[in-house]
Amino acid sequence: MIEIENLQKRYLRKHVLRGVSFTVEPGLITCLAGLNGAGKSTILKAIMGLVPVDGGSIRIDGRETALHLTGNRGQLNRYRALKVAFIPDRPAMPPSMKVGEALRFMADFYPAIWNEEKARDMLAFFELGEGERLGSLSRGTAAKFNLVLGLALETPYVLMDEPFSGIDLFSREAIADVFSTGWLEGRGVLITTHEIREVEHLIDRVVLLKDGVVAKTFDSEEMRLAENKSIVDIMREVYRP
Amino acid sequence: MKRYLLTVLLAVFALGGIGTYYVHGAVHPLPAYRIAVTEGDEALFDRLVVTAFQSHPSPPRQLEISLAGSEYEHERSVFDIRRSIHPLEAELGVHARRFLRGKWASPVNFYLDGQTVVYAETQDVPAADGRADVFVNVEMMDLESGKRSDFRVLLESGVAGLWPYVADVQRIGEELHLFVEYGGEYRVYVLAMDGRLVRMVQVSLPPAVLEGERDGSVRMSLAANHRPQDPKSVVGILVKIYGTREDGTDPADGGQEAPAGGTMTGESAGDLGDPPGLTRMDAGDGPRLQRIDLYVYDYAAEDVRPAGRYELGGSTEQWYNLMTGRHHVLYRYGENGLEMLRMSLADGGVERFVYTAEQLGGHPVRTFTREGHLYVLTHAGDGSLEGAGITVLDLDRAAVAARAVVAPANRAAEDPAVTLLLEDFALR
Amino acid sequence: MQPDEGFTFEFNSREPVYLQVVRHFKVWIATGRLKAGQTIPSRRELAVLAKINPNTAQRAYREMEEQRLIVTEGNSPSRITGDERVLRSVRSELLEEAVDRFLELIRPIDVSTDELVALVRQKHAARNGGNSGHD
Amino acid sequence: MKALLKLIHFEVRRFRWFLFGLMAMTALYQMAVTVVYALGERALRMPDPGRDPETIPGPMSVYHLLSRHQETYALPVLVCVVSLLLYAFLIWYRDWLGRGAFIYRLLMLPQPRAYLYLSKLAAMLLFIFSLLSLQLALLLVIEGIFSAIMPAEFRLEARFADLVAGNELIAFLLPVSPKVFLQYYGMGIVLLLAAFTAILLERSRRPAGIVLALAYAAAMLVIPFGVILAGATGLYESLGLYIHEIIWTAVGVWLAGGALAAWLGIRVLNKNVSV
Repeated sequence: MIEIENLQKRYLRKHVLRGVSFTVEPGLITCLAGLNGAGKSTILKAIMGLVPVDGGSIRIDGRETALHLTGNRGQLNRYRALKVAFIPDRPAMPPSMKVGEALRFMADFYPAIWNEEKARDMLAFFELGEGERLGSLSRGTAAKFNLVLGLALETPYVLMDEPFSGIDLFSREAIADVFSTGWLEGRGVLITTHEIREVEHLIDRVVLLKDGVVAKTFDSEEMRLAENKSIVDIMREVYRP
Repeated sequence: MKRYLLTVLLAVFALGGIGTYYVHGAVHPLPAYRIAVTEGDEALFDRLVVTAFQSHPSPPRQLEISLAGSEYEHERSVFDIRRSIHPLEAELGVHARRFLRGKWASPVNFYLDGQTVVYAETQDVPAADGRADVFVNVEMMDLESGKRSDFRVLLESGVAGLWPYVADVQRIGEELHLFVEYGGEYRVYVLAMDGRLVRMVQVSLPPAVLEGERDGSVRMSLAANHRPQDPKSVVGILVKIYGTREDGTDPADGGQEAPAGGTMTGESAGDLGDPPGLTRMDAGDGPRLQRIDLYVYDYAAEDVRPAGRYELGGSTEQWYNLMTGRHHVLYRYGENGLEMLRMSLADGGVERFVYTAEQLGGHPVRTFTREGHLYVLTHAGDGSLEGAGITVLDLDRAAVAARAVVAPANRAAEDPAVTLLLEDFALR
Repeated sequence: MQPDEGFTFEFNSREPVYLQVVRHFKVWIATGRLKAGQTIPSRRELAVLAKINPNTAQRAYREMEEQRLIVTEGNSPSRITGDERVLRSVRSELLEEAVDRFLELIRPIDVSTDELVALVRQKHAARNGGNSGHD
Repeated sequence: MKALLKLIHFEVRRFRWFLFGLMAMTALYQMAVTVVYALGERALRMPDPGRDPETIPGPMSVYHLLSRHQETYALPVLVCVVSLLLYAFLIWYRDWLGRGAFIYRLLMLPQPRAYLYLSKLAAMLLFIFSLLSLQLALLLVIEGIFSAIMPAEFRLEARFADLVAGNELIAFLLPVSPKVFLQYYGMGIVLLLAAFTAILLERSRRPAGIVLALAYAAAMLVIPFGVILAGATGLYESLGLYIHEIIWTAVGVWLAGGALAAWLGIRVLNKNVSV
């Protein structure tokens, strides 16, 4: 379980996160929703230790990993990397690299958790060629390849930052299909998106971010069952009272 | 490993290349030299350093040569830091480091007898309209106990132009006598040990001298001292007389009689007559030095008296001088040798000595005097080691005290094509 | 059981997805598309087929097992129940649901039962091409 | 440890083509000009009835050739130096800037982040020293070319030390004494560490970080060079320090500066750096 507690983040005078608390359960797909600039991806980056936060705690399976509390000393960076895979909203590999080189890089630096076979399957699934230069991939393809690099890491948790933003319809469908495959089987997934409809039927839990705090957390099926409301209905209630 | 071939090769190439460079350098060093004592007391050369330029075919490389060997300027790094404090460190013993800290002035500002060391230095404190008040800071230490005391006395107020500065320090009983050069004149300030200014003695030279100095036909200077820090009874004052006045009167003739034996007499080592390099230029350029009168200020008598006279007959060369214990010495040197005039402080008698290049073992390049010894740096002039060396003359005994040669210290230095030009030398 | 055989899922976003899955199965059973005892996809296959989260598929199957629509012996694949009573009840349940909704829709219109029945008979006959079904 | 080697190797591979480019450029350029100059010098010495033998210059060594054409031989070296100086910054910024965000990946790798710092440092040193090594090899090549072109009767032999001394820039970069080499490159490494740390400071507090970084960089230039330059101003004399104390102070300040830079850089990389 990833436990986010009272997370605080300031950019200069802008107070983006004012005490965000929620958890990411193993085996469930949790969607972190919110308007643009609500600090969704800041939270993901904070979990990965890519941005320092000004307060709060981030525990991954019980171990504190927030930079300002731990200083990231010793093997903590390794611990985090083996627990959580992050799929950012932009290519995280040098554009000069070829697809194949990128895979070798991952295999080289993540010997413990890189699943080559899985990576090959996904390349096939997305119809990606090994020879292509990352710099020359279309946005959609780049997003798919990002997914490959992230999901082929056998980590108990996966974070996805805006996997659908700004890419073509068919890529979006292809990516959405990933959620119903076994590649996410049993893993705790945290996904941010402002295109909730893409994943409406796919997500188990929803965390609504508003004004730097968590406005509402609910189980999507329970919500439909109990109040016969769609996630979008709830979001309307929360963001346009 | 094979996967990292590129990196490994690059590392091997980088370290290998640079490593080989320095190993090769160690195996084929630049020419090295040392000072080899051939005669006399090695101690005279302990702190001696000769600076020279080695070349061929490379650019001239400056190096320092000592008894220990030679060191190239461009090879000196922070890892060769030499601990250096002050020429007087040895004489001050255990407390030297503490006492000498921040005292950069020359030994003339020090007084050292068995028990105490005294240091006196003037300091000017700016006052109104560009003038200044000149104080003297005096610091004393007992050499055994290391007990220190100091005080500050105002010497002159409202000084403009030339500041007074301390030329000699003496301790006489419970008084400090500071011999001070102030503008054109000399004064002795007598201080009590508690820092009171007891009195000031004006060192009064004959009026003709002062008058001559005003019209430039006479120049005064203090005689260099072989051990300025030592207790001494007198301070020497050189009065240099240039040419004669139109009216024929002799400038600076304080009516003093030339003391007995004041004229050129006496023996000289080696063959007489001026070696070519020493012949006086007849070209009228430069002031012609007729003679030098030596006066001495006597601390005990607190008065000045003439000590003797050098007749130089219109010399235009550079003359160097030194007060040893019993003599005052005047000398000059040139290409082919060195001429020395020695005056007895007892009777003013002057002896003349000539050392030819042969006697010195080479052509003189530079000289300096230290502790009654005259060091002469000689070389062959053609960059070879032939005749490159140091001859030390004992001024009191007027004899060669020691000799040393600059000798090759490795095979590279023996290569005849390699040239070594001696430039200067000094005691470190 | 593949989409090309007409097994396609469509969901609205207000009802729980797992219940919508269950209804799809009921419809296929009632219409005989799914035969008694026929094996059905594993829950992972279902997730891919329906493009839903495996957790939801899991939940749908649990629901169907509770309603005894499907049976799973040991670790052999789940299959449609052979129990006739259950199957019939599915049919009637769907019919009743449909009729209830129909009545709900026409309640505002003031119409007598006979008129209604007549109309239903006529329309139903027209659809089934003449041969009026005599129940 | 293996991971560190992997990272170093990765950094080397990323730069290899540029490095090889610099090497090729330097080599070809210096060899070419040597051929031209040597041929010219030989022509001057060839017996020529039309010319007064007085004007025929004497024999020369390759040292003279090098020292006579300072700028020509220094130019490619200068290009290498400047390129490496620029790359000292690029080696970090290229991971942040550009279309990709490779820094995400680097920071997430399952290793202590200190390895990033160390690998980039090691890579830079590797580049610097391999270029120096190449220059040494080139001097031998140059001497070979010279000897091949210049007939023995016009030729003076030269010590290798004199080849190096021939060009002032090369002589500066490759001091004859290993002690001086250690001193120069020790100082160089301290400055490189300072540059790295300044970059990381800038990256850790955007946009305010630039101020922080500039302040730090200024301090790291003013203080270490200050203690050296102050020697010339006679400041220490007025403080009453002895010369050896002054030098020890300077050495201490530089060592401290280097240690501080490394510590701070790694700490910032661990705690504050932001993508």
